[in-house]
Parts: sequence; C-alpha cells; structure tokens
Amino acid sequence: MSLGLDVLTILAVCAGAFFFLAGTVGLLRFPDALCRLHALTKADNLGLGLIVLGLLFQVEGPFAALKLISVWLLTLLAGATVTQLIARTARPGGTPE
Amino acid sequence: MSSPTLYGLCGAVLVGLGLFGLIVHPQPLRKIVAFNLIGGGVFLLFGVVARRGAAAGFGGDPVPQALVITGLVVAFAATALAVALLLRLFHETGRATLRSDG
Amino acid sequence: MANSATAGGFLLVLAIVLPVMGALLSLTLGGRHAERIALILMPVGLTVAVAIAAVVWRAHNVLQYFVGSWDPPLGVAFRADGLSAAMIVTAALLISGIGLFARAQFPAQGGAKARAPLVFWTLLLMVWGALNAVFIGGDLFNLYVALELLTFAAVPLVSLDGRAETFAAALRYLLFALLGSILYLLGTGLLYGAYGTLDIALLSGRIHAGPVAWAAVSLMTAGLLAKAALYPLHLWLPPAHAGAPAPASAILSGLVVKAPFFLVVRLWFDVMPGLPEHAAAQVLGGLGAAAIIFGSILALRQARLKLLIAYSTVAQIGYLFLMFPLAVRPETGHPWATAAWTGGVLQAVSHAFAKAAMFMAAGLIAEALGHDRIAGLAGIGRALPITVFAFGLGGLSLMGLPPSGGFVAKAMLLTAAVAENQWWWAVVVLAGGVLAGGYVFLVLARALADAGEPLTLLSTISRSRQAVVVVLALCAVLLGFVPLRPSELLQIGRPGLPIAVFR
Amino acid sequence: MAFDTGLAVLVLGVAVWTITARDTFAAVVGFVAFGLLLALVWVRLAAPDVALTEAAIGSGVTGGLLLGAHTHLRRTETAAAGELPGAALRLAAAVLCAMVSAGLAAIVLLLPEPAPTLAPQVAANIATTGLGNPVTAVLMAYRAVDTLLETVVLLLALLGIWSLAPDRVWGGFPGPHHDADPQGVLTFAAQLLVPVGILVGVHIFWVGSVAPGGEFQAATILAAMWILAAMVGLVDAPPVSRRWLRILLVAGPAVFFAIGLAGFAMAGAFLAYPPPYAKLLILTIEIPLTLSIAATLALLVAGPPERAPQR
Repeated sequence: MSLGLDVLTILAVCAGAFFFLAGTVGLLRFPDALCRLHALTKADNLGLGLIVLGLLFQVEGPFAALKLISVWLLTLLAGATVTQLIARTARPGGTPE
Repeated sequence: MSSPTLYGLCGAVLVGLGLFGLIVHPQPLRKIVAFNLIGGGVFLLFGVVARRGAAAGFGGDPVPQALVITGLVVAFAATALAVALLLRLFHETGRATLRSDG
Repeated sequence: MANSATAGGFLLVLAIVLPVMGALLSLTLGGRHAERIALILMPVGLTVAVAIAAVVWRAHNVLQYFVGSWDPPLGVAFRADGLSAAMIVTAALLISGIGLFARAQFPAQGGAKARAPLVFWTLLLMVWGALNAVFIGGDLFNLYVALELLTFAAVPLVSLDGRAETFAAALRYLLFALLGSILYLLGTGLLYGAYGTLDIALLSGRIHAGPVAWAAVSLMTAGLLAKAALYPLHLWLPPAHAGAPAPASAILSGLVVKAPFFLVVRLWFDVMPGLPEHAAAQVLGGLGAAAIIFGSILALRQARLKLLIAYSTVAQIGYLFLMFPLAVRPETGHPWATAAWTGGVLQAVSHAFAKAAMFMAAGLIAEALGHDRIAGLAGIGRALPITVFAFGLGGLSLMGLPPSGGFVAKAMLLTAAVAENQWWWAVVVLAGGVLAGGYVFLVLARALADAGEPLTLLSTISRSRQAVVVVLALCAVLLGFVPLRPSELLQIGRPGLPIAVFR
Repeated sequence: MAFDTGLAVLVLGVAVWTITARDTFAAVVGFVAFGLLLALVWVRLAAPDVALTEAAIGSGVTGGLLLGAHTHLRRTETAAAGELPGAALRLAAAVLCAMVSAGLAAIVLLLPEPAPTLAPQVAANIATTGLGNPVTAVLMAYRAVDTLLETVVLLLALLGIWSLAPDRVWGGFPGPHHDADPQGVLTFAAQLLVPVGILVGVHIFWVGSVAPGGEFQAATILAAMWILAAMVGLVDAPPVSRRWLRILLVAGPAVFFAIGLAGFAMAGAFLAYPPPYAKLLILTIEIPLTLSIAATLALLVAGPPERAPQR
C-alpha cells in the first residue's frame, strides 16, 4: 500500500519537476516577454500542481492536504495576477505607466 | 564545516560583491540594487550569529533575528527614498546619473 | 556602574520623545501648526537639555536609564556622560537659534506653498530627536536606528528648494550615508557574534584585542567616516551642504556631521578603551590632516560663498580627528591626552556655532543680492554690516584666533601635540589656521570693498534675523573665554585619567 | 548539508548575476530571485520570522519598487552605462572588495565557540511579556525602543519622499492613476486575490504573538494588496493632504509613544508594561501599528504626489 503511494508520489513529483525544467528553459530561450510568461505559467500551473498532487499521497490528515491545495491555489491566483500585470506593461501599446 | 558557517562565508562574499557593484556601477539604480545586496549579506551574518546562539529551546538567538527584521524594514525605507530621489532627478533633468553638477 | 536607572533618567527619555512626538504632531496637523509646535518645543527642549547637563554635573557621574526596566544586555540603556551633556546642550541651543532664524524663511502657509514649511519644521524636530538619541544611546544597535533617523531627516533638507542639482546632491549624500550605515551595522553584528551584547558599558568590559574586535571597529569606523565626510570620503558634502537652504545648511554643517564623529569617539574611547593601537590613531589623524589641508585649499578656490563655507566644513572636520592620535594614549594615560580630548570636543562645539552662523549669514547675503558669487560681494559690508560682522566672528573660530572657541580648541590640540612630541600635528594645525585666514579674509575683503555705487538689495533683511546670526556667532566667541585647561564637565564618565594643568 | 551547500552556491550565483548583468532589468529580476532564495536560507537558519519578512519586504516590495523604477529609467540606460569606470579602477575595486570578503570570511571562521547568546535570558523573561514568540518579545518588549524609532524612520522616509513633490502638486495624489478595466481578467484576478491576501495578512498578524509572523510581515502583505488594487485601478491613493490619512499614518507610533509614556505611571519606566496587562497592551499597540505600517509601506511605493488635488 505504502509502496504504491510512494511510486505515485515519485511519478507525480518527477513530472512536476519536468514542467519546471521546461518552463525554466522556456524562460531563458523564448524571444519576448509574452512567450516567456507563457513558459512560466506552465511551470506554475502544471509543475506545482503535479508536485502538490505527489505530496498529497504522503500527508497525514485532511488539514495538511487542505494546506497543500491552498498553496497551489494561491500560487495560481497570484501567478495569474502578476502575469497579467507584467503582460500589460510588456504589450506594445499597453499602458506602461 | 557546519551549515551556519557555510552561510556565514556566503554572507561574507555577498558583502564584497555588493560593495563592488556599489563602487563600479555608474547607474544609481544599479548602486541601489548593490546596496541591497550588501544588506542581504550583512543580515545573513546576523542570521548566522543567531543560529550559532541557538539555546534554551530556541532554534536561534531571537535577539539578532529581531534586529534583522528591524534592519530589513529600515533598508526598505532607504531604498524607497533613494528610488524616489532618483526618479525625481530623472524627471527634472532627463538624466539619471550622479554626474550632473560637473 | 549601578545596576539600575539613575534618578533623573527620565530626562533622557524626554530628550528624545519630545521632539519626535512634536514632529509626529506636525505631520498630522499640517503646515500651519508645524512652526508653532517647533517654537513651543524649543524652550522646553532647551530646559530638558540644561537639566540633563545640571544633573550630570551635580552627580559628577553618568546619568543612566534602562528603557522598559530591562537591564542590558537584554534591554537598551540610555546614558549621558559629560560629553553627551555638552553635545545635547549645543544641539538645543543651535536648533533654537536656527528655528528663530528660519521663521521668516519658512512661514506657515496654506495651499501649494505649504510644502517647504511643513517639511522643514518637521525635519528640524526630527533632526533634534535623532541627535539626542545619538548622544545618549548606550546600545550599538539602538545607535544604528538613531543614525538612520538622522540620515532620513537630513537628506530631504538638501533638496528642500526643489532645484534639479540638489536632487543629485541629495541622492549622492543618501548613497554615501547608506553605505556608512550598512558598514556600521556589519561591525555591530560581528561584535554581537563575538561578545553577545551590544551594550557599550558591557562591551567595554568584555572586548579584548583580536581580529574580530579589530575588524568590527574598522568597519564601523569606516562607515562613520563616510557619514562624517572625512577626507577622502568628503565628495558628497560640498554640493549637499551648499545646495540646501541656509537654515538647513546650518543644521547639516553645524550639527548633523558631528553625530558620526561623536560615535567614532564613543567607539574608540568607550567601547574599546585602551584597545586602539597608536598606529591606527595615527591613520585617523593623518586623514584629518589631509582634510584640513585639501579642504582649505579647495575652499580658497571656490567662486561661490556657500561652496566656500561647505569646503571649510570639510577642513574643520579634519581638526576633530586630530584628537585621536593625541588623546589615545593607552599605555600611560598621558596627562596631555585630556587636553587633546577637551580640545577636540570644544572644536566640535565651537565649529557648530561658528559654521551655523556663517551659513545663515551667507543665506542673508544671497537673499539680499540674489546671488552668492564672491566676486560680486562688493558693497554688502555697508548694506548688511551686522551680517558681515557675524560672518567675521564665525571666521575667528575657523582660523583659531582669540577670542573664540576655535582658538581654545586649537590651542589645546597644539599644546598636546607639542607636549606629546607629535609636533607634526602642530604644523598642520598652524597651516590650517593660515589657510582658513586666507579664505575668510578673501570673503571679508570683497564684502568690505567699496561698490562704487549704492547696492540695490532684492529684499530688506530684518534686524531680528541678523541678530540671531550674531548671537550664534557670539556663542562661538564666548567659548573662547572658557579656561584654557581640560574641562571638568567633559571628563565626567571618562576613566580616571590624570588631568593636566595648563599654565 | 548538501542542500545547504547547493543553496549557498545558488544564492552566490544569482548574486554574481545581479551584479554583473549588462541589463538593469536582468539585475533587478536577479535581485528578486536572490531575495526569495535568501528567504529559504532564513528557514534553514531556523528564523522563520525573518524568512517571512525577507520574502515580503526584502524581495517582494523592494523588487516591485525597483522594477517600477526601471520602467521609468529604461531610456537612460545606455547613456549611464557609458560612464563605467576604467579597467584599472575596476580591478582596484575588485581587489579591495575581495579583501573585504576574505577578511569577513576569516572573521566568520574565528567567531568564538561556544557562541555567546541571549536566548536563555529571552526565555527566562518571556513569561512576563505574555508572548509566545520570542522574536516578537524582543521587538515589542525588550528592545521596544528600537521598534518604536524604526516606525518613525519609516514615516520619516515617507515625508522625505513627499517633500520631493513639486509645489504645484503638493498635497495631491501620489503616483499615476490607473483605470480599471471592468471586464478584464486582471481586474477579476485582483478582486479574487485581494480579499484572500487581506485574510492572510490578518492571520499572520494574529499568530505573530505565539508563532512566526507579526506586525511587519502582516503590514507588508496588507500593503501589497493595496498596491495591487491600486495598480489594477480598483482603488486610488488618497491625496496626501487628507487629515484622516495623516492620522492613519501617525496613529501606530502615537499609540506606541502613549503607552510607552504611560509605562512611567503603570510600571515605573518608559516602555515598561505591568506584567498582568503586558499582552493586552502589546496587542493594543500592535493593531494600530500594523495599520500605520501598512499604509506607510504602500505610500512609500506609491511615491511623491504627482497629481494636483482638486480644490
């Protein structure tokens, strides 16, 4: 039972780490700000989501699980907001200030 | 080597790095960033002192930790004032350099 | 030292709390009230300052207060020794004088003109509170906060006029000051790491010569020198002090640069008494000597009056640091060390009065003429005789001619230098005096020259403002009548050094 | 240990990048990353209170401030970069700074063993303060005077920034005005995030007396939420001449001073709390203090008044 959970955790965390890696490579290699943001959001949404999923198999009690999910949701929300803010200044004709 | 010592060495290098940036960079904004880097190094050294002083069931000596919190807030106030001065200078002269008086 | 607060210790709290709370009230109520609050607090603060000095004098001991009844090392102590008392009284007198002078320049106004008065009066009180906090701080980190308070109160004064070049000057001042603070803070951290306390009295008992103490004190000294504008870290000072409005220049040059100097004294004489090496003190003295020579020469070459006065500040700060090689004599407790100690402190006090008077005189001259070019001063001596007289009186102190506080201060440094067989400092003191004479006479000769035709002044300068300037300049002169021997007041709280008797 | 080594190397790498990057934007982004990594270091050093402060103030708000400044100054970059000092001077600076680092490193290795500490004294006295978080006890009781003066420092910095305003806009609105886009994704996201953020801020404040957290961290989060709402256009900064704003800014330090002075009567010393009421009094100080600090931090970021007040 516990072995099965561990395997699931390893798989999910590895997949999450892969998305973080891909997002980072994208951040460094993509040509402009909007593409870079696109790459970053992949790391946030999927990468962190998968890592949280992986960790969920290990937690004890529903409260800790709720905490983990909140972390993911808050990151999503904050990420979405900040990305929009950056995109607004980066957009050619946007409102830089 | 213990890990506090390791971070202490890290703080020592940060101070030197920041100092270098402060001296060498002509742009005031870069100087401000460099100042914050020195600050990071100095605060880290306080943190190391605190960690080494772990006792009485605390993970670190709370006194230097509290000093760092005070210091961080003061450093932020300093950064805000410096940035405001720099922006005002820029809006007034169109330049952002300290060599304006010639 | 008694393990409790001394009676009268609450005066120390008031010295900080009154001006700071006044500043908070000014900020809340706005420009119209700011001036009134400052004017009400001046006599009150002056009374507190004199009371502190009286208590210290009567008790002949250090006045001490533990904030929140928490004993150091856990809590923070305030302490006032003779040196603190002298500086607190100086600050109170000068702030009051500058405040009276500034009434005409920053009158309470509403609307768009409200900015400068509100900022000036609030910052004047803040500078006062911060200075008192520096003078009575007994804890190295508390002193860091006090220093930052002082920096943030001083920097906006530079750009109060809103002229473009003053923003650059203020920014440069801020960057130097911040570097100074962070180096000071670094040293503080190292001292805590090595000795587990930041209390000056406790540290002085625990500290011992070694790499950690040395590194900490060097870093702290270097940071404080940047704030005190000691050569070669003086570059920020002339544009900042010359660019500020005259009353602000008087605060900055007279008082603000004295605070980091005061802390260097604390560090070298109180945190680590007997520890400093002779060689290190010689280095400080050497920098002071370089400041005297280069600052004076640069002052001679200035075309604008306020810049000349600002460069003269660079030079006069140099004298303060001559005190270190002469007063730091750990091995014997040399009797002449006390003379040098009194001379150094007296130089700080008399320069404060003299320089404030000179900056304000220059401000009045610039107000009357619409410029402060030295070449265009002809005739001003006839138009504003009182102001030019005050400038001359201040100049006496800078040159070190009797009767003036500057004379007594420099005479004591000179005598100590000769008596301790360190004659090279005597040469510097004399050369600095000659150079100072050069730049003071340069201004006076122009000002007293005949303009040929009567001057048309842009504005009439009221007698009362000129009177304030003369009174401050006279304070510097009156200090010339203190007896030419080590001051007993300034020795309070010093370890028992034998006192030399001058004949 | 391996984790610590990796983290230290990463911190130094990002720091080197921040200093050496050609582009100022890259340097600022590097600094933000540096701050976040440093927050991790603080966790490793068993200082969660500092970690929160570092992430919120040291990296977050400072980073935002620097990024904002950079968008204004972008055009001046090339001109200023031309003033780079010559190679000889840079080499001299590098040697000097390397010596400073080496000296400091040696000092770190020479620090005495066992390390001196005040932790036992903090622990011995913490009962009289009624607090559970030792860092809060240091900030609000043992060294309360530092904290009091520090809040004044913040206010003073704000007054300094305001003093930079040209006379014609004195008393006006700080910073530029942002228009809200009612249909925008951004507005939607901000409307969702701000209440959650405020909740988090209140939580961090509340737990600060017993667990990591406290007024500075909470105030920073509250300030950040206000800044976000202002950038999105949901709220606008009030004119700096408003009386209620001035009162809000001064209230925290003023209450701190008042209770401090009352300590003369209640407990025989400035900033002393009578033990039975210590926790209550500290809380009475902390609530207005948090609000004042939050307002001050937000306005520090907003900058000097730029738009004239309507008269």
